[in-house]
Amino acid sequence: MTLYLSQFLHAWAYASILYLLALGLSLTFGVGRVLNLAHGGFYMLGGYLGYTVLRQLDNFWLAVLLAPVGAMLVAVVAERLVMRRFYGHGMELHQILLTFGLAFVISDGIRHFWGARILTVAAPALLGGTVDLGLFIFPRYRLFVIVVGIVVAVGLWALIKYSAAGVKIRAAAADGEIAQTLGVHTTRVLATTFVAGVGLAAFGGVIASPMMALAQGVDFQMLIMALIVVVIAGLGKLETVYFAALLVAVVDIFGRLFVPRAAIFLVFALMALVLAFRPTGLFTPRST
Amino acid sequence: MRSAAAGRTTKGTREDDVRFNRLAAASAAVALLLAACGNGDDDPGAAPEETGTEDGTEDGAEEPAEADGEPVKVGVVIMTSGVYAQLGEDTIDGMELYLGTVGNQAANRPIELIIEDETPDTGTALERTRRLIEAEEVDILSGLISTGSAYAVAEFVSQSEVPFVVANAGGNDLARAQRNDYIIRTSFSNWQNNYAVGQWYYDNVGETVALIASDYAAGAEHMNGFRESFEAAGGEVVEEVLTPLGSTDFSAALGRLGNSGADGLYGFLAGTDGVIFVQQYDQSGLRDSMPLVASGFMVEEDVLGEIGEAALGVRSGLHWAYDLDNPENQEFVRLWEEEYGRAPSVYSVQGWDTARVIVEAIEALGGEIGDGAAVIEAMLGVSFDSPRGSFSIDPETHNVVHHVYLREVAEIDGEIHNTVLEDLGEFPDPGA
Amino acid sequence: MAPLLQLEDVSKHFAGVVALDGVDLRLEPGERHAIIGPNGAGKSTLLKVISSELTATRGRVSFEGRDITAVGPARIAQLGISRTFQTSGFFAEDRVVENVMLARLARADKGRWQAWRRLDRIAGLRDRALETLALVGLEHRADTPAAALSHGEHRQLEIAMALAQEPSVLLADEPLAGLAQAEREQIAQLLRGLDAGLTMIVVEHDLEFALGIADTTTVLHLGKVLSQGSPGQVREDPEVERIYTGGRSLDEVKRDVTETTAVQLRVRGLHAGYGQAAVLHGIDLEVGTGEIVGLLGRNGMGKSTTLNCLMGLVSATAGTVEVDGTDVTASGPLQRSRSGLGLVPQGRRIMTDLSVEEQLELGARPGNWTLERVYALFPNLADRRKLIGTYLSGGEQQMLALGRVLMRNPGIILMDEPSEGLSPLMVSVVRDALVKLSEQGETVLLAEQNVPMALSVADRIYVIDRGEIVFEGRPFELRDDPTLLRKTLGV
Amino acid sequence: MSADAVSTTATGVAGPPPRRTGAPRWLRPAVLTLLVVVVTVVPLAQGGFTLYLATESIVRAIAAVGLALLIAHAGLLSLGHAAFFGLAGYGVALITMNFTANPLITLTVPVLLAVLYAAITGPLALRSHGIFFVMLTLAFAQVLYAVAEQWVEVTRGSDGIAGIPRPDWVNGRQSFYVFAVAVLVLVIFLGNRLAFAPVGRVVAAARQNELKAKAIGYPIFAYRYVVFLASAAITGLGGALHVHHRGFVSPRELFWVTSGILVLMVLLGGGRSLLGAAIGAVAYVQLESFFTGVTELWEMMVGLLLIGAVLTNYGRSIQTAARTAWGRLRDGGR
Repeated sequence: MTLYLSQFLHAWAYASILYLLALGLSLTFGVGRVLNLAHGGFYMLGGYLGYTVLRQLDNFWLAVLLAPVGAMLVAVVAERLVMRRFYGHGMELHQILLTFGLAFVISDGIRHFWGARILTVAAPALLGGTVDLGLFIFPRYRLFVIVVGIVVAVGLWALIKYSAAGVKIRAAAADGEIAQTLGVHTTRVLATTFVAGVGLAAFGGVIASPMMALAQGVDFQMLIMALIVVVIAGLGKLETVYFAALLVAVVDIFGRLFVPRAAIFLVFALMALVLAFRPTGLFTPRST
Repeated sequence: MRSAAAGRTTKGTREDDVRFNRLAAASAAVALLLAACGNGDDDPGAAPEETGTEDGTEDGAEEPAEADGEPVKVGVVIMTSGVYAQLGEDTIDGMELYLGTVGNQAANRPIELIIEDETPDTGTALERTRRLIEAEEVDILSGLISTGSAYAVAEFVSQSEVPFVVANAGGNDLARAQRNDYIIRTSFSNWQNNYAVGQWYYDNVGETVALIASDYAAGAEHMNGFRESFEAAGGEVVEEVLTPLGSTDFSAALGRLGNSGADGLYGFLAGTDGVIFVQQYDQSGLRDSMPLVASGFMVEEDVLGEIGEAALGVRSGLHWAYDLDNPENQEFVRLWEEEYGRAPSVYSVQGWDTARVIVEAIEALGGEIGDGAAVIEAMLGVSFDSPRGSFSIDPETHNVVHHVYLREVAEIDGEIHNTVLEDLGEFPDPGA
Repeated sequence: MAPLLQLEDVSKHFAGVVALDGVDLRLEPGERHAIIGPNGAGKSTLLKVISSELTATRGRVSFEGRDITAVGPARIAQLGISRTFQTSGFFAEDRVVENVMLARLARADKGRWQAWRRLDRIAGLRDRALETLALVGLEHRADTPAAALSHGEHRQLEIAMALAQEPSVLLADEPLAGLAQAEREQIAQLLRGLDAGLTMIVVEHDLEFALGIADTTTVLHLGKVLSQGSPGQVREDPEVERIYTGGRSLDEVKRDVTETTAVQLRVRGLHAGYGQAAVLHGIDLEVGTGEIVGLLGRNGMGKSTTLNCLMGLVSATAGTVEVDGTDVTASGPLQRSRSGLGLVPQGRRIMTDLSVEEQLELGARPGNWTLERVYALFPNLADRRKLIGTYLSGGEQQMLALGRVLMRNPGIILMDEPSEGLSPLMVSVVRDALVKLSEQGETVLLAEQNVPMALSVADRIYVIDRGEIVFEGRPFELRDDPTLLRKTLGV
Repeated sequence: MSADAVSTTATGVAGPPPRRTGAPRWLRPAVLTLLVVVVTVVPLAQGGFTLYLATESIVRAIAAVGLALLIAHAGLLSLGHAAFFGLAGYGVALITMNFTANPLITLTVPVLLAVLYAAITGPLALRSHGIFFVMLTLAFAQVLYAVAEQWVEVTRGSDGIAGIPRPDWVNGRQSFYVFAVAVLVLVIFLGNRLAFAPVGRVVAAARQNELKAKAIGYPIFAYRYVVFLASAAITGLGGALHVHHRGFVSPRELFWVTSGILVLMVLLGGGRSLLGAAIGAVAYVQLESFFTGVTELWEMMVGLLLIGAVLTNYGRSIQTAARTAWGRLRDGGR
């Protein structure tokens, strides 16, 4: 029993990371119709930038702050030079190919600058070590990650729901053309969400780095997981991402607990089924 | 990339003109292809024309290179990119370090290293090997980190009868089912180092163990090597967890291990997985209840820095340790650190030994290395005192025979290193 | 004997909206039937239901006695019911003749699954296709890519594709829509000239043409059959008059327009279109401050295109647009909306996931229109302020669409078919709103096909026909000229 | 839209190539046969590594041609063709190691395997359009990848299966090369027959205007299914020969990077013709073998090539393909 409880907590922490990653992916798609296959790359970039900041300035919180900024700068360049030309309908497949290429570039770029060595980041002192939850002891940092996940989830939900920016975002997503006639700078909104999405991914990368080491291949690995989450949540839907992430994480973790080999397979099967029978997402009623 | 060895520069130029032609060819191909899709004809059969033309130019350019036979060309296919790039780098540096001590020559023939990136992809590794043998026409082949690649290359190598010195890949079968007349191994077999630890664990840690390993061939070999001697000693394996390669989260695995109630853990996880595992093991709080004993590579110098404090106290068996107390090792470490300014790893030692085997074989043959079989014969005869202790090649298995040491990760004047606890004795691979 | 094609009590609902409501229809072999009615009457939906592109929510469609309600479009064509599309339906990359060949092959019992012989090497296929092309007078274009054809030729091609299938029933969906005069004549000719044995259903806004070609007629209104009978009867039927003129002709608002208002919007020689289809052939019009100007015309005449072009959603191929004397021709919708243009788009285009209030405040700019005043103007919105916009009724959505533009305090309001698909009651509500606006001194350019509604509020009228302004003047001048009315507006 | 349509028609994809002024009828066939001969002979003459690389190019070109059939004509972008490529590969490995090395078996059965998998996943994937199709194909390929990685007993996990015995007709590298070239020529030929026969023309029509294609009476799903299977078969054949050629197979053959590279090959070839794809594949293999030698940043090169291909609207045609594919989605999605 305690095993299941602790495993669930672990799954939850894992889910929080997936959430941060998938959220950006879903946001970018929901608003800009851009399926950003380079998302995993930006996640990884965030982690590595964080590592460097930490090494230079020796302050975890600065790393958490600066790494996303760095990644977003890269995103701005990419958006300006490449993505911007391919917004709008009929461009989805271009976007896929472009971001796919971008993914290669980023992952190889990272290998070039940081080398292929496995890098790890230590949790800040006050979050290190473990806490005794009575039934079992649990890494303190992972509890922190869970909290972060919840905070971001609530914060973003509020932002989208109540802030003026949120309204603009929803408007642009709903009908970019008309939004423009009502004075919404749609292109800027799209660009901003693209960059913001990247920011979230990079943020996830830094937050995750003390939990999981930085190494080659993490980007595609996490991208696939994020894709699965987003698909299960329903492309472009934000409210459901958190639960989808939790579902995927639980399936994955408990899958590995009981049938280690079939775990990945389980997750993929889940996605394939959802895509095939509920393309609009698991939590949304079939749209007519 | 880094300190240029005489060998590699020459290789540079030689490569360059080949490259140049290939570039020309490639661009020609592109141009042609542009034209082709301009008028997008779909008539069959025109496609292959590319291959013809550009391979023609490329090979034509190589003819003159064939003439000189003077320098000994040693092809090294090894990871210079990817997760295991560090292993490759240490190995190459080790080889160059030794070659430096003998003036980059053997029997008055300059030794020229031609390095190709092995890459994690076996296909590429195989392709590069072919290039070395068929395009560069190397006299001796060495390297290979990945066992998978080693198996793939083995068959082709024996066809072409080029002597091949495996500098790392530890798959047992290279000394058994896949044992090959043209291949020797100076590194280790997965079985060797782990078998050595089983008995020790039973005597010093406990009678039950929970095993964890990366879910691939080598992982199983490491695990079973240990299991063999451990069970022979009367121990019991109470839990066994295999995790997919490239796992980033081991909480599930740790959960099961923790639940097993074993006296301790023994495991081998490759590369990243190992680093992440040890850290999460440290966080999981199992440390106190279940000491971790590992296959040496999991906590070797190349990853130790990254695991950091978390690795302290982890014990492991391997055929070398940083503070191994013998004159060769002290000399080796000194040379290495003043040359490269970083701590050597077991891969450095393997590189060093590999180079030494090659050099001494050439010496023994007086430079007459035309016949691959003869070269292998000479290599089997080589034996010396290596930084890892006594070193020789078993003529039966073509596999190295060396001592295995039980080490513990400890802090040696501010730096984290493996320190020797005990010499477990000499272990050959039993072979088929 | 059973009729060739029969609809019994066919209804179609889209998410609550009733597009078709209990439609009955009998077609005898060789009969030519016209379906007419104002926008939102459900004409196209009816065709889609017959061709099984949509499945009826209720009721039954039968062909030669057997039920074809839900057999799917492919099967329908197999049975011999061919359809031409409202918007171009052809394969742009393929050559003209190949389009026809594909259409023909679709009905051939063998050869459709040929995986070896090239399409153009299939015995006789090409010749037969050329024959069909000759019928519609396109043989000379046989080997040009379909995309390169003119708009009119595309229609010819489509008809050729339909004929190539040797259908027993031909469904023509607005065959004349968006064609220039000369092309219209040609296509009309072509359709009239078709083999008398061919059963045909024509949906068309051009009443002259529709009534001219038809043996029998169905008049649809808001999804219901208003009347059925011979063209003659329909012509005389006052009901038909009424629905085309949107109910009781509204009493005109008496206003004296000061002739000397500054010109706020000036349009000169505006040309625009979509791809091959040129829709506007040189529009000139002016809107003065405080004026309400009506832009009348039948469907597909270019009303919406004009407004979208003014808003920058459709880019002009020639001509200029000036707002308050500054040329905005080059700028996009965003800039135009900032320079004071506001569009109430056709079909309202209410945004999903935004509440009423959010949509109102989305583009809000300081000015005399505030949330309070908009709510005062449309009390319904005030009650539903927290509701998601798309859950509103059609009329309320129209109010919202207008309200969110007002909140921008625009200089000029472009209104596109505000009465479209609304019940007469709602129409009058919208119209009253317009009256209030004019009292507020707002400037409005109103595109309408509901003539009386427009006439009753407008200070000046432009009539657009086939992409050109054919009349400019005061409402009464138009009202007192029935021949002009009938000719340009089909009433 | 129309503008592109015109330009792409100008590329002659949609119909027989436009007559080049003055070129005598016999010229092109003559030149082609000449080329084929040259292509076959030169690497044979060179032998050694050249021959190896040439074979590699040809074999992968075959796989690319399979994907091209889907992208160029049906306008369906699959990021999961690695599935067929790798599955057939594993088929070869397992059959030769456990049962027989008879080429009749080792070439047919694996291809059948690929087709079988396509037959199972096809209906699910073809149900959806555009992005969803891409992700479904991707997912189905990744599932196989996971299996290959996990099912160590059979697949030997990430090590892959090495030392696959190579039958004489393969071991004689010359004979194998000639065989491969022959297969490539045959595949392009057959592929084009299919593409320009009604079946191919119908899916092409559906790519441009799905609604109309249905309206004139074609069961589009069925047609797409057929082409999907054909595409899988060809790519599978490529995969099978690939393993024969290299003598080993690993999960990497099933990884989505492999799919991506296949797509890149097609794009390099202009994305609109089978021949183009073949040339693209050959060019890719050459470029790779060149760049990996001079720089460690090969993956970055691949990425930049991909981006470049789209940015410069390489051969313009990709755009229409993608757009019409998406346009179909919007119409069909209703």
